[in-house]
Amino acid sequence: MHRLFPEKLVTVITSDVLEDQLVGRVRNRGASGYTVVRARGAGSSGEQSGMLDIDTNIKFHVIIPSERLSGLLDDLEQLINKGHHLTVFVSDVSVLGPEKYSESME
Amino acid sequence: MHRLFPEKLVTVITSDVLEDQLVGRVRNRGASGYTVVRARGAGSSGEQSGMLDIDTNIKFHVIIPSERLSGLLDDLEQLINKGHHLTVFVSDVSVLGPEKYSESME
Amino acid sequence: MHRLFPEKLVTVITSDVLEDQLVGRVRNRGASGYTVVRARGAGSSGEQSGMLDIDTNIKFHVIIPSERLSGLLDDLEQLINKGHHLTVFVSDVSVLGPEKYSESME
Amino acid sequence: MSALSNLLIPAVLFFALGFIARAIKSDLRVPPDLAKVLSIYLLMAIGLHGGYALGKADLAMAFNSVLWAIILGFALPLIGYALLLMTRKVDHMNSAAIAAHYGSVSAGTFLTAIAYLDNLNIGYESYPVIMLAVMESPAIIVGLLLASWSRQRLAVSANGGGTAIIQRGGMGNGQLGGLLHEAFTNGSVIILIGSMFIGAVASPASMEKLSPFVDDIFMGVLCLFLFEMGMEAARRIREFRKVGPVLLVFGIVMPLIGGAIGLLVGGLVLDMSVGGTLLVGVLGASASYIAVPPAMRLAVPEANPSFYLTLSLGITFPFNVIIGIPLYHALAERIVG
Amino acid sequence: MSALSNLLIPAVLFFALGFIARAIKSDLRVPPDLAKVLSIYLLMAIGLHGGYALGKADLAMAFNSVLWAIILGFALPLIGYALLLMTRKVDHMNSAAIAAHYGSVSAGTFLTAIAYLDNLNIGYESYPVIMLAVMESPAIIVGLLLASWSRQRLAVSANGGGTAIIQRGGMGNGQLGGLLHEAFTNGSVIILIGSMFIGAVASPASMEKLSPFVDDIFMGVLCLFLFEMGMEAARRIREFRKVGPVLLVFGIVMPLIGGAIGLLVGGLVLDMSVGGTLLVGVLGASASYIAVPPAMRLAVPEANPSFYLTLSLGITFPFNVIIGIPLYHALAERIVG
Amino acid sequence: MSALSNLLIPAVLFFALGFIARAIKSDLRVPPDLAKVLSIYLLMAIGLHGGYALGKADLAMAFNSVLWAIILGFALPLIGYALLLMTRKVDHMNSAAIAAHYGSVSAGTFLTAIAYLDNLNIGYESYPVIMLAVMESPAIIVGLLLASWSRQRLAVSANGGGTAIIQRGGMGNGQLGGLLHEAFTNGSVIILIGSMFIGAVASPASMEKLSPFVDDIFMGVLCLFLFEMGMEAARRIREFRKVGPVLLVFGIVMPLIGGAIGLLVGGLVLDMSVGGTLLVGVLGASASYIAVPPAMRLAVPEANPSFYLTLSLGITFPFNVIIGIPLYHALAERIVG
Ligand SMILES: Nc1ncnc2c1ncn2[C@@H]1O[C@H](COP(=O)(O)O)[C@@H](O)[C@H]1O
Ligand SMILES: Nc1ncnc2c1ncn2[C@@H]1O[C@H](COP(=O)(O)O)[C@@H](O)[C@H]1O
Ligand SMILES: Nc1ncnc2c1ncn2[C@@H]1O[C@H](COP(=O)(O)O)[C@@H](O)[C@H]1O
Ligand code: NA
Ligand code: NA
Ligand code: NA
Repeated sequence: MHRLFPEKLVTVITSDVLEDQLVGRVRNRGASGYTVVRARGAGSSGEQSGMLDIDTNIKFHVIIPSERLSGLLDDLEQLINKGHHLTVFVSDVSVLGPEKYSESME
Repeated sequence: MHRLFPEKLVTVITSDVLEDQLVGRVRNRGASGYTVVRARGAGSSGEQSGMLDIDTNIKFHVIIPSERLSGLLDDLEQLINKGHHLTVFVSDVSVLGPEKYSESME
Repeated sequence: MHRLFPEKLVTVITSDVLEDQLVGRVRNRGASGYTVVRARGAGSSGEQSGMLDIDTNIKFHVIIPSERLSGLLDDLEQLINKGHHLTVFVSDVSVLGPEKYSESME
Repeated sequence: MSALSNLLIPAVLFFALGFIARAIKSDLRVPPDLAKVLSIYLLMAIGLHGGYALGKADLAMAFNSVLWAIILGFALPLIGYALLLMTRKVDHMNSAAIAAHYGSVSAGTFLTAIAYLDNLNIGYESYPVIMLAVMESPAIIVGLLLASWSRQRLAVSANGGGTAIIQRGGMGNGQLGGLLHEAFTNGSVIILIGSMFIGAVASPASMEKLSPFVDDIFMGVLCLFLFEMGMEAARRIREFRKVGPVLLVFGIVMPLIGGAIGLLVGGLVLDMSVGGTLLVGVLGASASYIAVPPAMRLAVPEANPSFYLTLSLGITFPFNVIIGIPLYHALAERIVG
Repeated sequence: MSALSNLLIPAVLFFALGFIARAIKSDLRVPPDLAKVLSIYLLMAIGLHGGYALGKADLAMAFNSVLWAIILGFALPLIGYALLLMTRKVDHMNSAAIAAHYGSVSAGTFLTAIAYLDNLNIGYESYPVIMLAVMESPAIIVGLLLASWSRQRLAVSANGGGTAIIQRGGMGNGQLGGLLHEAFTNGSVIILIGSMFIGAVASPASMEKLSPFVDDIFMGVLCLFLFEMGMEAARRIREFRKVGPVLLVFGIVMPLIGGAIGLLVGGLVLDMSVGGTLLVGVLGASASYIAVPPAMRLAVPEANPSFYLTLSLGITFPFNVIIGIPLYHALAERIVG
Repeated sequence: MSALSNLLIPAVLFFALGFIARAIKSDLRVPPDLAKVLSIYLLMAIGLHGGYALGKADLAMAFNSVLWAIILGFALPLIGYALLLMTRKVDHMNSAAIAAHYGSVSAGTFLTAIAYLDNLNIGYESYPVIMLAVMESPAIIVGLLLASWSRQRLAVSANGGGTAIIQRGGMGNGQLGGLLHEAFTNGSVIILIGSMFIGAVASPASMEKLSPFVDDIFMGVLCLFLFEMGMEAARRIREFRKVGPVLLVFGIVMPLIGGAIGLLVGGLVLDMSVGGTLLVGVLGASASYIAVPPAMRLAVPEANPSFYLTLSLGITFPFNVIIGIPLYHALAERIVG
């Protein structure tokens, strides 16, 4: 049987202008990497059609060891408190090769 | 420790011609928003290469309070019964700021 | 109440040059289909900006009956052992219409 | 001879190149939005062009062409539907969805025919362009009507057609209206009609300024577009096993029938020149892979998309581009000459 | 008369076509990156063009234009901010964010004005292009200053402004610097300034080689761009309910004020020709929907994006394109003539 | 002097502009597919152009060029591999993957050289274009052979090379075949060869019709392409810390070696003009960042992509564009004159 190990997957959906800030924060929190997918959508801040640079969303994923999760969530809450529009959710996933996610990006 | 709250994340993968219908239905069901990601793929209705307007998929996400989930699933089943090709799955996620997801789109 | 059935969702994040190999493997393992989303990101193999054919990632999803999961994970581990950079995780999802996922792609 | 010349047109050669690239499984990847952008450009360019010409054309004749475009748009799907049912191999819903595609047209095939005529320095009227714009809508409507009609018959045959009621209900409450709306506000129809209008009203001086974009680079852009469409055609033709021999034959016979009818309409009814007749023939022969498929997905979900996509894009399209056009040209010369 | 002629310019007609397509809910879908690519091209083309002209222009005059561009960029947001607060219907943070947009400019409107002048064969100076490049940055800066100033006042009024401290803290540690950095390294500023520099230093022979791409197809590309921008404008105008009557009025009054000031600066201060004056008027009247919105999202997260996006893209942009330009033209003739 | 003139070519200036934009961390975002579309266009244009010329060229000479292109494609990676191992700082697998890139070519560098020659009105032969098309494949093959050879040696050294067996097994069952297939059906090879064929067989009249798209706007599109490539080069060069001084030096020395060999082949063996010689020199000097990297990712997964990408795109590419081309030009004049 396979050795699958539990990890936390944090997903953030927000405007792509926040991408650099999100990348910076996950770096500081010692994530081993991140993945960004382009998205559109709608919510309390209106429609994000993705047609122009001014209304494109990103779906930002990071798998992070649970001990580092809380710090990252602090950062995200801080952004939300400043007024930024973030949709944040955490999922339980089982990964192959967990050691991969404990080495932070050089 | 962080206050993370359980919510349901509904994901629908289907042809992008159904996007407007999906948006309409989640609106009616009182979702606070939705997110759309462009996708390709293959399944029982053949390959969706995403190269032409005629064969592009979308990955449609909506976080919806569990009490509204059942109604939304009814809508999706109705589409499937009509013959539409939908890949639908529900995941358990933990969100920051759950109040966000109970206000429906104005 | 709705009949939702548990399934396994396998997600693979890697360079898009591996797409054909992933598709081939899930076909052999009898998946009913797959979904591909284009992605960017960073990790131990550096940044994948998605700007050029040479540094674009994909996020590859397949819902597969749990009895076929192990075989697919073998394939993915084999790719990793060869040196390929794969981020692989499995999530528990609840699907509408489970029969759909047991018919393999013709 | 004309067949040979056909194969020396860059546009056709690029179509073949794309087709081959996919056939030999090249790893060539084209950005997913390229074809979409190019077809917007092509529709805009051909619309401006046609509109400008129409501005100086005979209105009665234009009206006549529109009328016959509508007739073709309605008649061809009915013929296709009847043929498909006669085979007893295709069910009603798939027959309706497939037939609708053959009432509409393929802009790519039409533009290839224009490249073909330009290459032989054969002139053509501007009316076929407006027919191109007109023919999308009726085809979609017929498709919808055939489908909901079949749906009812199925519901009746199946005693107590609960689903059928849902269906008609679904159709009833606004959905049909929505689909008619789509038939007329379809994206490519809007661009084409809109550009024709602009081409007709804009001052010659301002059209002059657009000419480098709209005319000069047109043929090059068309080559790039057909290069990618060749790849898509090859991608689809692989699935011909799925559609089976019956549909395969239909994908070649139907364009011949539609082409013949189109040629007669163009040459005898609207008595156009050889060039114009060929273009009307192509309108009749070609099957839509832009406007109709999404409409059918929405309105006829029971039909299997890989059937109508493989037929229109994988079989009929390459057949028309490689064999059809020179053939219709030869016939057009017989009819008109 | 000029108003009529305005509506016969293909560029404007395509804007209208896109607007209508969306208004009638056509299913027309344009690839998400098309507008981005086209605006990169347009900025590059206009930059090369302007730089080439500036290379031969009077430096003192160029310096003067830059100076006044900066003044406009600082003054207009202050006026807008004051107006919005006077309405007592818009809070400080939204007022700051909205006002910033009106200090900056809309390249799309500017290019439409150029198409308008070309169509009437009216000449214009090259200075407005450099003003276009200059005006983005000051507007962003004023927006940031107004916002952080309001933030402090709010923090004070709210006794013990915990959040406010966080904010200033946030601003303090490098964020403000980062935003000033963004104000000056903004993407469209870089392309515009860079292309102008290249246009100024490149040899005439090499510019000659670029001309087919940069000049000849320019007007056609602009039409395609405005076609899509028309769709986006229509998408945004739907949300005007959200912004309410007060902001709606502001979206029409503010361009008139900014336009008037711009016309005076262009015609009397920089005494340009009618064409140049119209362009400076458009710089004053138009609101940014490229550079400023992302900056405000980052720096003024408290403001609601759908307010400033709806105003600049859904209301002010179409107003300027359809009504504003001919109006400013008429005024420019009064002022200069 | 030629160095100076190099820096006044718009194409090079736009490369620099893109490089600077990224270096100063501008928020400028270019749509992800733009570079892909532009390189398809550029390959198509240069292919048609070269094919048209080749149609009238000397076949023996063409054959000769192809032969030498293959020789270069095989020889250069071997030289690079040896050099890298000699440093004792790079392992076998990375050496193999990196070396393969230098046997292949960079279309961007090649096109910049053409812009450079056009700017100085220096003529050049059409043979280098066909060499460009030919050189991708051998380089990939050598890379694969070097890699699997190293893999076996590693397996032997590691007693009981279980993994090695997997590897060879992997290679055995069709994978090597698949990779050879990729070497020859590589996307850019297909477009280039296909367009050359079309350019060679198409009638002059039809090529005439393509000229506005293929020739007239070519230089402008190239500028836009190099603008983006400048951004990508700057993005990659940031990672030069990772690659370390040894690889950094290799990224500058290897193009000098390859360039020298290419110049000798072009000037003395194929005795071309100064222009043609420079182009062959550039073929030798430049490193692929289109065809080879994906092949290496697939076939040599043990190698670290950020090594070969940083080298070819972040170091060798800008070095060739800014310093290399004028340098090779000077040398070409010595060799030929
Ligand atoms: N209930 C939801 N389900 C899925 N995505 C959402 C939801 N609410 C908001 N979003 C996404 O989050 C973005 C910001 O939402 P908001 O903060 O409500 O403006 C939207 O543009 C959507 O893409
Ligand atoms: N087993 C699966 N795993 C992931 N995605 C799937 C699966 N089956 C189908 N899909 C997606 O759902 C779309 C429609 O599938 P189908 O209804 O089987 O035609 C396909 O184009 C895929 O993108
Ligand atoms: N911790 C992580 N969270 C999310 N995605 C990751 C993570 N690590 C790596 N990835 C993704 O997986 C790809 C390959 O990672 P790597 O194998 O570390 O080079 C990266 O380009 C990212 O897109
Ligand atoms: Na037809
Ligand atoms: Na302004
Ligand atoms: Na080389």
